[in-house]
Amino acid sequence: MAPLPQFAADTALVLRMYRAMTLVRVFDAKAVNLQRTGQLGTYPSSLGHEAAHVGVGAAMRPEDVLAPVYREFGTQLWRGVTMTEILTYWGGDERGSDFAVPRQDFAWCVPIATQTLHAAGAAMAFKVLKQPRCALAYIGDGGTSEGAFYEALNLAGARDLPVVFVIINNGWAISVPVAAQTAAQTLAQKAVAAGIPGVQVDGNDVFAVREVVGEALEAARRGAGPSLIEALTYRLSDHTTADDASRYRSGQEVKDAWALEPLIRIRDFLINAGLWDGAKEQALLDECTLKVDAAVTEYLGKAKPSSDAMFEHLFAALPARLHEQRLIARKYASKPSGH
Amino acid sequence: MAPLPQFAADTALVLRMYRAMTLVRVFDAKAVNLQRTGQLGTYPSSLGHEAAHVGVGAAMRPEDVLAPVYREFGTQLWRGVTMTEILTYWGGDERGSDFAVPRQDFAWCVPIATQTLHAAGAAMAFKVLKQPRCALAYIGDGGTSEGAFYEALNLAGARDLPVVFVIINNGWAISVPVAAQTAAQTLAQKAVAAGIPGVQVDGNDVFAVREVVGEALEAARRGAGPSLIEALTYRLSDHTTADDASRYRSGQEVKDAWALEPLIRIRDFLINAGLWDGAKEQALLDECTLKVDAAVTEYLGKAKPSSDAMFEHLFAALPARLHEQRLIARKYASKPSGH
Amino acid sequence: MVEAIAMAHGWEMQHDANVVVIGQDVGANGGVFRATAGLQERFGKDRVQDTPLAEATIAGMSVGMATHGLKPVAEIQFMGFLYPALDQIVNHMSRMRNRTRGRLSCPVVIRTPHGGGIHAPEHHSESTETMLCHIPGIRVVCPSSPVRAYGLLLAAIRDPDPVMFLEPVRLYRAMRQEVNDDGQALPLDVCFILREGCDVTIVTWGAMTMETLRAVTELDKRGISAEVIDLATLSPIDIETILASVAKTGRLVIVHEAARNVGVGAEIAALVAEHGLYDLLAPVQRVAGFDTIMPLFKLEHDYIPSVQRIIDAVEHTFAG
Amino acid sequence: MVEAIAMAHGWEMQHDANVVVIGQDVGANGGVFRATAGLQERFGKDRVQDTPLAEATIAGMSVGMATHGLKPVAEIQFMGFLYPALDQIVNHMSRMRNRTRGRLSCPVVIRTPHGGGIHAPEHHSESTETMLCHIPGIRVVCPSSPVRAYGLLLAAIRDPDPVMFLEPVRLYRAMRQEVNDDGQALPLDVCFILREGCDVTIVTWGAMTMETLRAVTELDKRGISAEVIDLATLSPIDIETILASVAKTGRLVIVHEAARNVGVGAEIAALVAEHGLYDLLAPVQRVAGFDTIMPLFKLEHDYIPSVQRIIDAVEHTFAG
Ligand SMILES: Cc1ncc(C[n+]2csc(CCOP(=O)(O)OP(=O)(O)O)c2C)c(N)n1
Ligand SMILES: Cc1ncc(C[n+]2csc(CCOP(=O)(O)OP(=O)(O)O)c2C)c(N)n1
Ligand SMILES: [Mg+2]
Ligand SMILES: [Mg+2]
Repeated sequence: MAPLPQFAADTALVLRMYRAMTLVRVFDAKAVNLQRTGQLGTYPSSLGHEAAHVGVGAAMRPEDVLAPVYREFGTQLWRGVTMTEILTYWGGDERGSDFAVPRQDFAWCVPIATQTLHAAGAAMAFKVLKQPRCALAYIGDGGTSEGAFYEALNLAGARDLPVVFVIINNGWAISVPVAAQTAAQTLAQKAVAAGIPGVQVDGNDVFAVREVVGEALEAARRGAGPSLIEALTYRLSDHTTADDASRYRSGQEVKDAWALEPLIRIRDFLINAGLWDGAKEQALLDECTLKVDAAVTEYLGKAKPSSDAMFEHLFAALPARLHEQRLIARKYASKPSGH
Repeated sequence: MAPLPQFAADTALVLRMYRAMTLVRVFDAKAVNLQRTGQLGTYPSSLGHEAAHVGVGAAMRPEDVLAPVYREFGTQLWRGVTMTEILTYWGGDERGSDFAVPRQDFAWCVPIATQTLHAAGAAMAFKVLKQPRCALAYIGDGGTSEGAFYEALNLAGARDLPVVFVIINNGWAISVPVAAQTAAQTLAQKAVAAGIPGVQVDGNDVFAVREVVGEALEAARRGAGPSLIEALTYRLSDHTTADDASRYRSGQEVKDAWALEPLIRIRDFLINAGLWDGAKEQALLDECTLKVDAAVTEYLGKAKPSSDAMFEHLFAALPARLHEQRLIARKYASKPSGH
Repeated sequence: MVEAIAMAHGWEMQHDANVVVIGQDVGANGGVFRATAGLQERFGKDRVQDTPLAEATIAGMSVGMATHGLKPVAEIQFMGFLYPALDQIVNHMSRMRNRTRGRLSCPVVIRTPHGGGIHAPEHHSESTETMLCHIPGIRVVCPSSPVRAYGLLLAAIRDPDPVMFLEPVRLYRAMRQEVNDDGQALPLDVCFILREGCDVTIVTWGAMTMETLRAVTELDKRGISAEVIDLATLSPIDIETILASVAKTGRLVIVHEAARNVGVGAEIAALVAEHGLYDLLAPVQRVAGFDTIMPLFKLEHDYIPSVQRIIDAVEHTFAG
Repeated sequence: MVEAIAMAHGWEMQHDANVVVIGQDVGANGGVFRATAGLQERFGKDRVQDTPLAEATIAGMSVGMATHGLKPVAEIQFMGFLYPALDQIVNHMSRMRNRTRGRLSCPVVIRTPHGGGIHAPEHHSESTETMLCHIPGIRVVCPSSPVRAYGLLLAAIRDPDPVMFLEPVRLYRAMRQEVNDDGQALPLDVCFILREGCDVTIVTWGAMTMETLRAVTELDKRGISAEVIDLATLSPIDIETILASVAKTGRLVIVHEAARNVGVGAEIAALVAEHGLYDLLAPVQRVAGFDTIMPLFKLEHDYIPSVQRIIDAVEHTFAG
C-alpha cells in the first residue's frame, strides 16, 4: 500500500469529501425513485462512482473547466452545479444546463466521446489566451472505442494542451463488458498511441483519485502537457433507469463489487481516525435528506417552459424566417403544467 | 544488420521484385508527365515508395484482399491491377476501378483512413465464413490521426481479426510533418492502444518489408490476430501533381532522402550478387518504357463514357424515379471524345 | 412493432446464412429496445455480434463485410448517434457499386430508431431523414405499423443495395398488430394508401400516421374525406401514387415530424408544384416539426405536430 | 475569389485578436487552394494552426475554443471530407447556445470548398448543402463572387453563431474582381438580386450563377427578361425577396448543382407553392444535379447543369 497523500492530514477536506460522497448517494437514490414514480425522465445512476467523481471534483480548481459525460454528479455538485439543476435537465428541461455556477463548465454530453474534443479545444483556448487553466474530460470505458476519443488524446499530445482525460472504467458499457470493447489489457495504455502519460488509479479510493488527478492537473497547468487517467470502479446500478442489467450480468458479480464500494472505505478511515461515529453518520444522512428534499421540491415546483423556449436561444437573435413558426408553436402549445 | 531473410536466396523472386519496383517508377514518371501535359487528372506520385509497396505486394497472397489508399501502385500492379486501369481512374473514369484482376480488392480510397474499417470488415467476413484469407489496409502517417484508424485497430484487436495494417510513414501529410500530427515517438506504438503488436520496418528495404509483412499475414491467417506495421520511407515527390512541396519543406531534406531511396539499394545487392549489370538495367528500362507506353496508348484510346454511366451502377436496377433523369442527362450530354 | 422487427430478423437469418446482425448491445441484451431479442441465443455470437461502442466502426465494417460475402443488418442505437457513421454511408456504402462499376456492392441494412415522443433523453428523438434521402445510391425506408415493419425489413435485407431503415420509436410499443411470420416481403419504392378519400390528400410516414389518422377521423365528422398515403420508402419517392391522388382530390397536406426546412415534405411539395400544379385547388400545406432543435422532453409535444395542427392545415386548404 | 477570402481573413484577424484559423495545411502551405496564404507568417503559429489530419477534431476543438473565448475559422479541405465533422456540427455546434440557454455559444465559421467542375479527384466535387441547411441552429452561406466572398466571410466571422461557409471551387481562380479591403461586411440572411427582369425569376447560388448569367444573356436575345437572384444565405432562406420577384414575374426556375432530390431547390419550390401559388403562371422548374453519385471528372460536365438546360427550363415555363 502506498502512503497516504499529504492532504489526508487536512481533516476538514477529508470530511468534506466524505460528506459530498454521501450527499450524492442520497441524491442518487432519490432521483431513481423520482423516475420510478414518473416524476423524472430516464436517469443514469452514479451509484458506486462516488469516490472517483468526488475525488476529481476535489482535485480541480474552480477556474478549470469540466467536460462531463452524463453520470458524474459527484464532480458537478462539488463544482457548484445544484441538485435542482441536475433534476431539471433529467426532467426534460434545458434550463437545467444553465448552471448558475460553474458558468464555464460544459453541459452533459450524451453523444459518447464527443466531449473529449471540447475539452481539448477549451485547453487550446487557454493556451492561446495564456490563461493558467486546465480542462478535464470524462469518458467511460465504452467511450474509449470511439474515434473521437483517440483524436482528442492525439491532439492534446501533439499540441501539448493543458487537459486531463479521466476514463471511468466501471466494467460495463450498457451490456458490453470492457473485454469486448478492446484487446488492450488496460485502458490507460491507450495514452501510448498519443505519446502522453497514462496511469491507472483505484477509482474507489477517493484519496488516490484526488492525488493522481491533482498531480496531472498541476502538470498540465505548468505546461508539462496532457495525461490520461484510468479510474477503476464498478457500476453498481443498472446502466440507466431504462435498463435491466440482470439480462446480461450475474448477480454474483454485482454482489462482489459491493464489497469494494467506495463509501465504506473512507468511512472506516474516518472512524479509525476518531473523526466519525454512528451519531455523526445519522446526522449527516438527515442533513443530506433535507437538502435533497428541498431540491426536489424546487424542481417539482418549476412550471413547464413555454413553447417560446424552443426559439429563444436558437440563435443570438431569431432570424425573421422563424417568427411565424414561433407563433404557430404558441398557438398549438400544450398547456403549461408542473408535470 | 539483421541477416537476409530466407527468400532472398530465391533469385527469381528477388529479380521479380526489382523489376516491379523499376516498372512502377517508370510508370510514375510517365503519369506525372501525362498530368503536366493535360492528359491525366491530379495524380499522386509513388516516387520513393517502391520498396514498401512492392514488398507488401510480394508478401500477400492472391486470395487476400487489399484496401489501398491512393498511392500504392507498386502493390496494385503486383496484384494484377493494370497500368491502364490506374490511368483510367486518375483520368476521371470509374471504369478504372473495375479491376479485371484482383476482383475482390477494394478500389482507391480517397477519404483518409476509412479504408482501415473496410479491411477489418472484410477480415470479419473471412472469419465468419471461415475462409483462410487476410485483409491488408494501408494508411499514411497523416491518416493515423483520424479516429477511423484507431477504431479499426481496436475492432481488429477486440475480435482477433485476420487483418494487417501497414502505415506508410513517408514523413509528410501534404505540408504537415509527422511531428505535428502526433506526440507519439513512433507510429507503430499506436498498436498498444488496441492491444495488438506493432513494429517498425525500414520501408526502403524491400527484403525487410516483405519479411515483416509476410510474417504478420501468416500470423493473422493462422488465427494469431491482427498487427500494425510502420514502414519508414520518404515522399520524394510533391504530394500530388496539384501540390508544390517547395512551399513547406527544404530542398536539402529531399536531397538527403534521395541518398536512401529504395531502388539503389536492391540494385547494388543484385550487382554484388552478380545478378545484374548495366546492360540488363538498360534492357529492363526499355522493356518498362514499352509496357508503359502500351498502357498509355490503351488509356488514351478509351472513349469518354456515355452519360448513362452515371445511372448504370447506382443501384442493381435503376428505380423508376430515375428513368426521366437518365433521359435528360442524355439530352444534354457533352459529346463523347477521347479527352 | 418491436416484436415484428425481431421476427423479421429471425426469419431472414434462418433462411439466409449470410445475414449477420451487428450493433451495440444487440447480443445478450437483445437491443435497448429489444428489437434483436433472442437472436444471439438462436444464431450464436458470430452471427449476432455486439460491436465496440463506435458508429463509424459499425458502418465501416458493414462495408467490408458486405463487399466480401455477408449481409450485415446493423443497428445504430439512436438516430442522434448516426452522424459518426455518415462518412461511411455517404462516401462508401452508397457508392461502392457505382465506384467499381458493379464489381463490389453493399447489401447492408442500417436500422435506427426515428423520432421522439417517448420522453427520452437529449439526442434520442431525432428525425433527420433528409440527410439520408439526399444521398444518391441508398434507399430510405420508414414503416408505420408492425405489418409493414416486418414486410419492409425483409425487403430491405433482401435488397442488393444499402437501405437505411428508420423505426419510429413511438410505434415500438404503442402499436400492436397480428403479424404473420410467413417471410413475405412488402415492396420497396412504393407508397401505401392507408385510407381512400376524395377531398384532400395527406402524405405522411412513420409515427405521424397516428396523428394523421386521428385527424382524419375528426375530419370525417366535419364532412371532409381525406386520402391518407404512407410514404414508406422516403427515397426514392413514389411520386406517381401521390400525383394520382392529388389529381383526384386537388388538395395536398404533408405531415412529418422532422424539421420543415428542406424536409422530405419540401421535395414532395416541389414535385407536385412541378408535375401537378394545375390539379391543385389550394396551396400545398406542410405540417412539420419546427426549424428548431428538438427540445428536451418537457416540450417535445409542443414540437411534434399535433392532431389539431393537421386538422387546421387541412381545413386551411378549403379556406381559400 | 481565393484572394478575397484570404483578404477577409487578414482584415478580421488584424482587428479581432480572438480570431484563430485552424485546418489541414492552412499554415506554411497557406491552404491547398491558398485561401489562407500568408496568414501564418503574419499572425504566428498560435493564431494560424495546422491541425492533425482529423475532421472531427477540427469541428470538436472549434466547439471547445469557441465556448471558451476564441473565434475559430476552420477549413475543411473539401466538402467530401466534412462528414466526419458532422457529428460535432449537428450535435454540438448548432446546439450549444440552445442547450445551455445562452450560457455557452459557438461563434465558429467552417469554410469548405463546394461543388465540382475543376477536374478534381473523387470526393473533391461535392455540393451537399442540403445536409447542412436542414440542421437548425446554424447558418449556411455560399458566395458567388469575390466581392460577396469578402463581405459575407467578414459577416460570418463576426456573427455570434456558427456559420458554414461554402466556397464554390469553380470561382476560386475563374473569377477575378476588384475587392476593397475596407472591412465592410455584407448582410447575412438576405438574397442579392444580380439582375432585374420581369418575365421569369431564376434563383441560384454559388458557381451556378455563372451558367445562369450566361443563359440569361441568351434569353435576352430571345426577348425573355429574367430576374436573377443569388440566394447567398442558403439557410435561413430569404423567401420574401423571392416571393416578391415571383409576384412580379409569375415564373420561377431554380438552378443548383447539388442533387435534385431534397435539394435546397425543393424548399424554395415548396415555399412558393405554399405562399405564392396564385402568382405562378407556370409550374416551377428545378434545374439541378442528377440524383446520382457525382461522377469522376470525365463526366462532371454531364452532371453539372449546363447553360442550355437552364435556357430550356426557362422556355418551358412559357410553353404551357
Ligand atoms: C455516440 C453514442 N453512441 C451510443 C450511445 C448510446 N449509449 C449511451 S450510454 C452507452 C454506453 C456507455 O458506456 P461507457 O462509456 O462505459 O459509460 P458508462 O455508461 O459506463 O458510464 C451507450 C452505448 C450514445 N449515447 N452515444
Ligand atoms: C478525410 C480526408 N481529409 C482530408 C483529405 C485531403 N488529403 C488528401 S491526402 C492528405 C494527406 C495524407 O497524408 P498521409 O496520410 O501521410 O498520406 P500520404 O499522402 O503521405 O501518402 C490529405 C489531408 C482526404 N483525402 N480525406
Ligand atoms: Mg462504463
Ligand atoms: Mg504521408
